[in-house]
Amino acid sequence: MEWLVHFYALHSKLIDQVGINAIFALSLSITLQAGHLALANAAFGGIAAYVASLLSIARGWPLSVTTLIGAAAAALVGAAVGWPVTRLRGVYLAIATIGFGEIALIVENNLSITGGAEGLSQIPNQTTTWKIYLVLAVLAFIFWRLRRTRAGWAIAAVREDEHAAASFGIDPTRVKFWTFVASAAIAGVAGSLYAHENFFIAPGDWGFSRMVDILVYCVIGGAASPWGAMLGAGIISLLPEVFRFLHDYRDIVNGVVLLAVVIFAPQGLAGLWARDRRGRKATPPGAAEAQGS
Amino acid sequence: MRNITRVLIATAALGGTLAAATGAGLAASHPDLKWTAIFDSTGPAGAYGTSQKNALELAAADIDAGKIESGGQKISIDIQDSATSPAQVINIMQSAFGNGTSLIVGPTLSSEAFKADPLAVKANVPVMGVSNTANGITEMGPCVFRNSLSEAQIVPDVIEAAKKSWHVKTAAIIYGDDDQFTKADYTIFNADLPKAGVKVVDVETFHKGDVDFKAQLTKIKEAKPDVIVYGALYAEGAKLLDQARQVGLHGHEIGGNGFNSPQIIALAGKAADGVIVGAAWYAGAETNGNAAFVKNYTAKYSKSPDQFAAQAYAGAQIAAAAVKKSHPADAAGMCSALKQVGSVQTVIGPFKFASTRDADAHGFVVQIKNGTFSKFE
Amino acid sequence: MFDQQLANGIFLGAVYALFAVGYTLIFGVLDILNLAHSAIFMASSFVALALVRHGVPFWAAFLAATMFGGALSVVLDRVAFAPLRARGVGGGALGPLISSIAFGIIVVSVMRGIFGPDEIGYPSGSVPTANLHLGHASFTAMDLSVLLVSLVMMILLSLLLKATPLGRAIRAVAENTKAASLLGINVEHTIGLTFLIAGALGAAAGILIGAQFNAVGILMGQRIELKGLAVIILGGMGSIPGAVLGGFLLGLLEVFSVAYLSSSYRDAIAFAVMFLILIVRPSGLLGKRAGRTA
Amino acid sequence: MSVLHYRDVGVNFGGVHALHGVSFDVQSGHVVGLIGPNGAGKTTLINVTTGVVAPTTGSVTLDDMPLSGRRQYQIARVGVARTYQNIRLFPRMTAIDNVVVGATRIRHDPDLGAFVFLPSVRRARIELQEHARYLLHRVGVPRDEWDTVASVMPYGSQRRLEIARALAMRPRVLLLDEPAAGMNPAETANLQALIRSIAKEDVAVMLVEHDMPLVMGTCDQVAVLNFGELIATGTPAEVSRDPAVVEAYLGSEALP
Repeated sequence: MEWLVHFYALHSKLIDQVGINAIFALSLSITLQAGHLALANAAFGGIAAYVASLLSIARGWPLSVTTLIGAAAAALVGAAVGWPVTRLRGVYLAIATIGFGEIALIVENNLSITGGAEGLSQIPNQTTTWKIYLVLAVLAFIFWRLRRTRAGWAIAAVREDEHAAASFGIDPTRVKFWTFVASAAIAGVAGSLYAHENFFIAPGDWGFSRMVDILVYCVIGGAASPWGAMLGAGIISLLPEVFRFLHDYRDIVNGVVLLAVVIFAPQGLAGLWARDRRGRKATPPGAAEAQGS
Repeated sequence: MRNITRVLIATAALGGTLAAATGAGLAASHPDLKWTAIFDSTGPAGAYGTSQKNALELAAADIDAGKIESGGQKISIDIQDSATSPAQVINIMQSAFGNGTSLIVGPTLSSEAFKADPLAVKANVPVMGVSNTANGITEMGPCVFRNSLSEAQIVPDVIEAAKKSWHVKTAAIIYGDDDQFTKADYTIFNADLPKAGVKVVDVETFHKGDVDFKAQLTKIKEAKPDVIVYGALYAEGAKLLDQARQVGLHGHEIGGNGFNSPQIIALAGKAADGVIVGAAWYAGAETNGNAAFVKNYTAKYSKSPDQFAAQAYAGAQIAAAAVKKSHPADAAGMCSALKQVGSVQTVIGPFKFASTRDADAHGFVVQIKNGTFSKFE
Repeated sequence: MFDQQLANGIFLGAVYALFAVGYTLIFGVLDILNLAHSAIFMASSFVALALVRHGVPFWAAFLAATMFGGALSVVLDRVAFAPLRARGVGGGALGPLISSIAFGIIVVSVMRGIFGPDEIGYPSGSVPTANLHLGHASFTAMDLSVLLVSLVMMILLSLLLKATPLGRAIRAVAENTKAASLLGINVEHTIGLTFLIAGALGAAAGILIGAQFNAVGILMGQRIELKGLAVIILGGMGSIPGAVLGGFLLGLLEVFSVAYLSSSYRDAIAFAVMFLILIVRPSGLLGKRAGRTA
Repeated sequence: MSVLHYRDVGVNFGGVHALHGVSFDVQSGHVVGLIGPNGAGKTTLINVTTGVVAPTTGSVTLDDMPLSGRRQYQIARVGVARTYQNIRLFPRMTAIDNVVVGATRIRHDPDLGAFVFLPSVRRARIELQEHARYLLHRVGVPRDEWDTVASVMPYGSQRRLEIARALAMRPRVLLLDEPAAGMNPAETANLQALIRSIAKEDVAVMLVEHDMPLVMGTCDQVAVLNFGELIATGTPAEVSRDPAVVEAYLGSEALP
């Protein structure tokens, strides 16, 4: 047991990062499961982070309250943006959400309340490891049971074939809208946890490069399965630490690992278990990956 | 049943990879003192982090060779790349606490410092910031030091010099509104210029990485300011100077802290002539040991050092002087040693800490003249 | 003042157009958002600079580095896209987007290893930067050459697509790869050539922009990439004249938003326009394919 | 007892009259065949009925409820199911899951129940799986293919799976778009029996087909489309003797 305490003392922050990144990955996984590529999770994380941080600095409310309000704010903006955006298709939807992300970044840079590029400091450090992994466990449970519900089947059907799903009474636009809003809320939770973990946030934390990281977690782990998303977040968060001895040449390794997984394991690492499709029962619909329309 | 096994496999894989990560962190050697430096030698801030890494490697060699005295106590400096990612700064720092580090040098950016330094404060390990210029860095804890002058300490001298020599009445400011260095330039110049009786007639902004500024510069030309203030780092700064000439702006120009880099002269060439810059150091400064530092650095890295390199080297000089004076054995000892280090001769001039552990030193006002920085008369 | 801003807008527009032409070609033909295009843009700029530093005259270095960009782009296709195509992972999917990001990361990392993290400039005098005047507006010889090259590129490329057998093959592949192969078109060969052309275009843009602003750095591609996205949306995904029109429109829009509004929202306006175009008219100004229904 | 009414239905795509003035009814319990040369507008009529295409003129109503103008999923919810001429199964789902999705809208088990492991949810799920297996058996999909992913199933099974999926909705109207395409005579015979049995369950069935023996042997009524216009309706016997039909199909010289 003593080894575990020592291990935790040395790497508690790394463990927290893996947890928060996994929640971000889950927020992207839900939209991927519905078959659409929305790339605004980092921006929604930022919106919630600022709302939650400003509240906890000004009012000192507990983490659970500020995080919920932050996530609600992100969901609200998600609904406003989602309404026009979820009518788009494929790469157009992805680019519209990238555009929204850039606009959110510029607004955060220019608002005085957020401290602009100089950032927001003295955020109460309320996030702890067990809170992160409690949220992660709850989300994993919800995702796991979601597949049993009608909503779960509807989401899977819309990913497989929107038009066919419509001819069975499923409204594809409504499914895509609500998964977009849900993903904004989940990203909001992750954003607020990140803010209260790191004492300080700046607009740069929520830019396009952060969104690419989240996308990579999902693709490496398995594009549409929640297990894949969590696994991908874990591995990619650890990669820079594991290859620290390579110093400046680490991102060559990142690039090569990413390329290798995308080409040799298109369903991602989690998909390797469902590799043999002929004759064997495929994993439940949620786990089928979203690649190839 | 199938899904429960999937959950177990996912967490086991996570655990396994975590174990591998610790393997890299535990290899520890047992010199007298162990410092850990955290710089961004890759990623967007790679240009600055690389200068700091180079300078600190040079300082470590000079300490071993005795050129920088540390009272005979051996110091090993482990320099890690945090790839312009706050998460990596935090992870490096936390592993460092585990293997007996008694001083953290860095991190490169203030935004990283705000996120990581509180960990060092909690672990009672002193931090020496060598490039953090934002306000509030040293207030984070009793053992957080920095030897980098903040803009607020340099800008008043620059404005004074400009008023005295150029008798300027009006000014225009153009700055990057999405970077902490350049935003700080604006906040301070915009406050200090009116105090010195200089009216700010136009303010323009741009974003990190922009290549075209002619639209903003044309608008500034219309406002006909006596002097233009650039809140920019060397990359955008060089293009700003170049395009100012193209648009027909030939008035006086002041550069923020980011202009203090030989790169800007290399990129902008003649267009950089005449610009005055407030700087904590410049290559021509006749400070103690500076000439040797510039020569050795240029010889080893085939490019001349910039302010980031000078301040990193000076940081090592100050910490080594503290070791020589008080022979600390651990982190707590290192912190009190730094508090009582008194005045130290460094490449950025005579240096001592203020009561707030900021730098109590004066900057220089320099001008770019035919390809080099020289004292501004 | 107005005609100086107009000149600024036109020359900025030429920069955007030049970058966007290669970007939209790949999207138009293969329905792939190629996020490695900016890495090729940057790498070719470095190659040209290295050649000029070794005494090669600028325009010779320009041609050599453009070939390098084309070759690198074919390597990109072989390594990152062909394996996915072989497994039927078509366009519009996640795979190609990520593999292009991965390839981009590798190229950036290799370039930083060779040329270092700093921005470096052309040796003085090696690039034509004479200051020219037309009425009250002033601009440099490089500004003018970027404008001319982007217009020539557009015309040449449009002609190639419309009037040559290769152009017809590319457009057939763009419409439907299966149908194209049924018509006896060697699809893989055509795709390879498309990447060669797109890579050369990206390279040309990288070299000229690097020279025009005298700044070649490993991050120069990433920053113009998102703006390039706005341009190809505005002009219409996959449409070459659209990319050029979109480039000039965005350039003018940005410059006049700075001149008459405030410069801090310059980029916000560019992305807001992109957002609106996507919602109102996904096919952009000249694009044929609307937000294709499944 | 419900009836699908087509009243003067017309569709033109920019000047091209895909359908013009089509009126006929499909009664529950009956099978109406819709035949006509390629491009006559058969699939367009199905698309109009299911809301994929909005009619330019006229209306489609189910009993007294208008269908035209409503969205695809709304029409499906009132009990209009269809199969596709070019198969559109859920490729990466198994056969059983495809059928379970078909039944998604008509299930009444509480969604939230799944989160608290309510026994009723578990029972509903098992019941649904059983129903799916029953339907797969009924349409004749071999048992060993029930667990395979739809995209790798043999062509004939895929065709039958589409029908099973449509039946899972317990539809009031079933539109079959060339279900017998690519089937051998034995399979076609089974299909005929299946369609008859479906109609007997008070379902209004419309069968779009080229296989004349299947149409003539299965349908109570037949409607013939040519260039978007209805040129004949009636029993299979009447229609096969109608000169206009023979001419449209076999060209004028073939007249007896």
